[in-house]
Amino acid sequence: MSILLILFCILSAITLLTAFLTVFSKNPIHSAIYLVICFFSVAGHYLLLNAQFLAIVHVIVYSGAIMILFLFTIMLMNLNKENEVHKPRITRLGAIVSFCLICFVLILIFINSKPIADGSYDVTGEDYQSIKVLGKVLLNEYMVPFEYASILLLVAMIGAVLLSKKEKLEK
Amino acid sequence: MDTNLALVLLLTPLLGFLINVFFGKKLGKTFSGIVGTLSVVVSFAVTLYFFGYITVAKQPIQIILFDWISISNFNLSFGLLLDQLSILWLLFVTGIGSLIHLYSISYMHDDEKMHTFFAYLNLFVFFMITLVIGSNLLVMFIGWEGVGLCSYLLIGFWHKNQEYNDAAKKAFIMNRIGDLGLLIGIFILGMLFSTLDFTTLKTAISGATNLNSYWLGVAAFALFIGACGKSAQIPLYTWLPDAMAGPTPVSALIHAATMVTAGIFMISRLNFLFDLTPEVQNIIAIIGAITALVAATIGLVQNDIKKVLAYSTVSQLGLMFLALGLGAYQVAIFHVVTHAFFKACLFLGSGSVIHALGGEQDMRKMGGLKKAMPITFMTMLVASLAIAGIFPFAGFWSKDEILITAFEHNIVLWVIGSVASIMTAFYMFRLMYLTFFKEFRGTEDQKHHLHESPSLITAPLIILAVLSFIGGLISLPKNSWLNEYLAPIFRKVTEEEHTLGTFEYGLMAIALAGAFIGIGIAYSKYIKQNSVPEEDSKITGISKVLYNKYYVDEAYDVLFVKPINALSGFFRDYIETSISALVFGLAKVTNELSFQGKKLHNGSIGFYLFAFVLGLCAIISYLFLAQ
Amino acid sequence: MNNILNQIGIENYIFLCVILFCIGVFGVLYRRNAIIVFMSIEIMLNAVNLLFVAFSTYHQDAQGQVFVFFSMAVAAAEVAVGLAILVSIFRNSGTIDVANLKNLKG
Amino acid sequence: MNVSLLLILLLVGAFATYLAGDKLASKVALFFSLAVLGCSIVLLNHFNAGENISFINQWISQPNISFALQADGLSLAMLLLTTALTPLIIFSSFGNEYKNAKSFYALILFMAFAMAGTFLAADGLLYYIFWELSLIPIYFIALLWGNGDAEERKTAVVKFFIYTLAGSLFMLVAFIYLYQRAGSLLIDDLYKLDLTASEQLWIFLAFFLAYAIKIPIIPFHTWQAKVYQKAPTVGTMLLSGIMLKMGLYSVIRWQLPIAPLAAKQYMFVFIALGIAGVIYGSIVALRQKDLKKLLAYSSLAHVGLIAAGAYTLTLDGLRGAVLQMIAHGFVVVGLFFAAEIIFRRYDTRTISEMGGIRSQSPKFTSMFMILVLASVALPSTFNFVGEFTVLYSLSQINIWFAILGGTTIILGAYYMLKMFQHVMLGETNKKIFADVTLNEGLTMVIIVAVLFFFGMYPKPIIDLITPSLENILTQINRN
Repeated sequence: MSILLILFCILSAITLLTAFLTVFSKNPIHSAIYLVICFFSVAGHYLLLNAQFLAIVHVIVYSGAIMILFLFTIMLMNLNKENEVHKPRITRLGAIVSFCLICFVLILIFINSKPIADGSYDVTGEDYQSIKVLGKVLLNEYMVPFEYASILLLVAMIGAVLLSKKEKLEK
Repeated sequence: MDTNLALVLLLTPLLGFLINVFFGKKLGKTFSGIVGTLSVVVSFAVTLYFFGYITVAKQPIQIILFDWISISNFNLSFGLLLDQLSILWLLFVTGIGSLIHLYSISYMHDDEKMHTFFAYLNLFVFFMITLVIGSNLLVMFIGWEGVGLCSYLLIGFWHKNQEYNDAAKKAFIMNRIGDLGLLIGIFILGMLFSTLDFTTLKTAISGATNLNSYWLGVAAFALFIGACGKSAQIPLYTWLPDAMAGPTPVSALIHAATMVTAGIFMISRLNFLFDLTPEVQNIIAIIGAITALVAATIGLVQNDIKKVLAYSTVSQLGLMFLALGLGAYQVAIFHVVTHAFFKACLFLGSGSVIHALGGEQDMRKMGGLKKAMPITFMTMLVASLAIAGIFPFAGFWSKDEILITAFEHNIVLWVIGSVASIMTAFYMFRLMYLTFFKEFRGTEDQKHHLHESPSLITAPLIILAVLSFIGGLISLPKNSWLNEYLAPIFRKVTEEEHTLGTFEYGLMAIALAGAFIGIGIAYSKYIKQNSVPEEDSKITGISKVLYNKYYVDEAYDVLFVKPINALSGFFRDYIETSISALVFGLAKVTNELSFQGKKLHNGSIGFYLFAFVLGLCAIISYLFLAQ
Repeated sequence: MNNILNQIGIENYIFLCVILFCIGVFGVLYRRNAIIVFMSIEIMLNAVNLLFVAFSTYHQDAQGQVFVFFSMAVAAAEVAVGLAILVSIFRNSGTIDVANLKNLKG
Repeated sequence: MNVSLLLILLLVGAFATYLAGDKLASKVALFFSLAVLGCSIVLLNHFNAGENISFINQWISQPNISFALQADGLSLAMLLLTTALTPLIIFSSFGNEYKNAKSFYALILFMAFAMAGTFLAADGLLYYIFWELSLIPIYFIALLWGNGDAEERKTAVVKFFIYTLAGSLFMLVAFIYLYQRAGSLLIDDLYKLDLTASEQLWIFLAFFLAYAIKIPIIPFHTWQAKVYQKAPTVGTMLLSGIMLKMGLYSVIRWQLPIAPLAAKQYMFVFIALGIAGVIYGSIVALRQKDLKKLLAYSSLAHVGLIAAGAYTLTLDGLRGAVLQMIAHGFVVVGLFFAAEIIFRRYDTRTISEMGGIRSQSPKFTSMFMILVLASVALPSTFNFVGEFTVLYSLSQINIWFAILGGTTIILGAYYMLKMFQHVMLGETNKKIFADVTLNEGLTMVIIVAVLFFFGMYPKPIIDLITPSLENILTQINRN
């Protein structure tokens, strides 16, 4: 058992646990904090896979921007109370059923599919995930989607502003 | 020339009809009557011309006017055929028709719709001529249905009375049942021989070697059903007594002398077909004999003067069918002719009586009219003697020939025919005694108004009485003009029927004796014992059954009319609604499904997502696991 | 160069991602709080992103990572707009309980 | 000069009528319908002279759809029926006042346009479009100008609309399938298709559903009586006089030649259905209380016989069916008009409230009588020619069919005479029955004259339709 595998196991445990806690904790603030931890562990996975740039971006975007947004929202709404009524039993049962079902189906597919890995993986030796390479791919091949993404973000920003603005006519 | 004359013959009654329909009111009563009568008289005159022509030339005249209907395997043209048979029929149709038109001028003078009456009569004559001179079965069928229509119109002439309308409707529908049979017969003949033309049909049938006797028999039987409907044979006879709802001249013309003989005409016309189907001939003979007997028994107890005559007509028609069934077409036709004379005379006479009594038809309220109406009495007496078969009146000769023929074939048929004849003699003289003898039983008011009818009424009576007297001359046993005249139409008769031996004389004597017995019984009962038929409510026993016509009408009502109406109600109320409900049910199911489906859209995002997950799983499993 | 997957194995990543994804699904279905539901969605997105990166490594190809960028951009936009919607819903109806948001009911 | 002119004229007429305003609408409509009648007679002359009056033009290249109007004897006969009945129907409505008359008359002309198109179209899609197009005007006519309770009327009319539409959709499916196979929907290409027996059966059934609902053949008839009762008389005339014939015409033109094997194999079933319709319709008609409903069921019986004739696949059957279609078109229009004439005076359609009209208006009675007689196929009326031919063809298939189908002769006489007796005869009615007006009389006289003329001399029509029917018959018997 290599160190990497141990590391992977620890990270995975953190990821799953925090994800689970996110879903389960009653207080939204706690959920948000667990989610941050979860994101960090995912970033750790990225680092493990040697995708440093992505890891950094992930931390900035998710742990930074998105989670802050979440926390702000929660606080804005004053939701840090554990006032959530539990769903009826049937709904919870449904949630558990679908959880198991989708888990089962996906894993079954994976097991059923051709064994893709026999333990040996190709190593081309080529650089494929340095910032330089990524930048080239992103701005050559994916130029147009990239621009679209920027437009999307702009539109989302405008939309968010517009939506959260208080309507004056309401008076 | 012949074509034009034939058209004149055919179309003058139609012209008379049109004039009376469109200008009848303006013409006035008398004038519209004259127009109606003249148009038939013209036809009669033309018929006389053709009669003269055919007796000399002996060649039938065939005229094709235009193409009518196309059928895949043959064309039907609108053609006319004037041969011995049709001209004979034309003679008495237009001849008696003229007389009855003449009679009607006076008889119907008080009716406000006299022009309509004459229009219908003319239309009837037109259709009757079409029936008789049509050169193929379908043209004959035009006339066949047309006379049925006119009969409908005339029975329901007094249309304010719904009972009369019912009678008219009944007549039309009963006729139509027969017509369906006739049509089926026509179809089969068309299929078998690819022609409906009488002349070609005759050559086709007589020339054919391997005939399909089964289909031929079916065709003949179907045609016979048609004849049953029109000529009021069992089981389709019940309309004829009801048809007496029409004005009396109509009863005389349509329901005694002409239309009801159409069935006999048709069978005689197709004699070559019926000759080949002995089974059907047997059926015809049996049905004819039974009809003769049954109708005669009913006639014994009827009290309505016209009903007695109606049943007598049915009975006589039965005798004619008996003759037809035995293959003795000439004999049947002979009886048709003599019957036309004396029955028309009887009907017109009864009309005269009814006229004098102001519409009274019940014989129980007549009596003693002999003195008041001598001419009517005398003429009716002659006709009654004729129908009873007293020597030497016309009926004697014709009826006797039928009975002799029957005797030669089957003694049972002869017995039935003879019994029917005795009964005929009885009920006819019952009628005479009740109407003309003893004291008048009507109201005082009627008694004051008793009078002999005007000459326009009596003149036709006299002519017809004379004809009833001498009509037998056309076919005397030794030297039959009629048989000779009709010889080209029928297959050569090989039987030894005209050898007059003691045997035949014996039969004649028996028949004559029978007639006298019938008259004698009537005499002893109504003159000697002076009895008058009882009130309706007091009639009991067999006579009640007879008086109610064996309850055949009621039976038909229960067997056919009521079930069909019940079925109609059932269809209307249940089947219709249930089919409709089925369709609406389909709509309801869709509606209900969508309503239930609506509930799925309960707005709960969780539920949507759950469904989404399930769907996703299903799709993924299908895509990846199904192989 | 050494491939990290030689030591960890792609299967482990797949199992991890599947479970993570399923937790996300579970969260969406289980919770009534819209914010938590949102977070669960983010978890699902992350699971997918992680799988992208793992396969990017597996195939030695940058495209997978590029896709993760886009997915992040979309996620960011989605969160921004989604939270804005939530805020306005909260403002209008005073709750963000998804069980109460049944205006779509047919 | 070709047949597209007729369609254009009808369409222009519809617009012109709408623009003419309420006061002039009826007259403009009459003018245009007469112009179309004249035009179609001219076309008929051209056709008889051997000219080609068809019109075929590529319409959509992908998919391959043509604007094909093909006029042969059969189409022309049906076209003439349409163009002759339309002015008659418009003329008959002159005695009524309609609100929003311009739309009313425009819809009538538009409907005539659609129906004429259906009779002419030789391309499947075009035919389908015209077929469905004809449904729209009658829907509005029945819904907006109908009589009786508005809610009930709506139910009946919507049922009719959805029912027929649903049936037609199956036809569309069949056409799509045929297009897949043939790559074109031109009728000649469809005739050439070699379909297997099972394919033919499905296509036959799909067509049958559409036509059986339209004709209607039992048990698909339940829309009929109610709609006839609720629609304004003009609508009823259009429906029964022409629109039903669309279904019957389509059976002959489309269904039988495209799927002849199925037609042959299941001939007995469909003949039996037709004949069941005859008997059922006649019996149900016996005890109807509403005059228009009674006529509706009589119509059911008659079209059942026509359908049975068409399904015999013999020349006689087809010819008889077409003749009977035309004859029935005129008779039924006449009968419904008679019902309308009574309604104008008595303000009722219930038979029990009528009676005794004969003493009040002998003229009307005579014409009504003639129509009744024509309806029961008295020889020398046009209906007899058709009915005789159809029954003859049935007897060629099986004599029992002829006997059972022939019961229409008896039952038809029964219910029609019963109706006549209760409507026209009996004691003079207390209500006043004004004598027929000039335009009522004229309409009736024209109908009666047509019936008698062709009853005695049907040769022109027989000569017109026979060649095209023989063509269709060779198509049916091609394999």
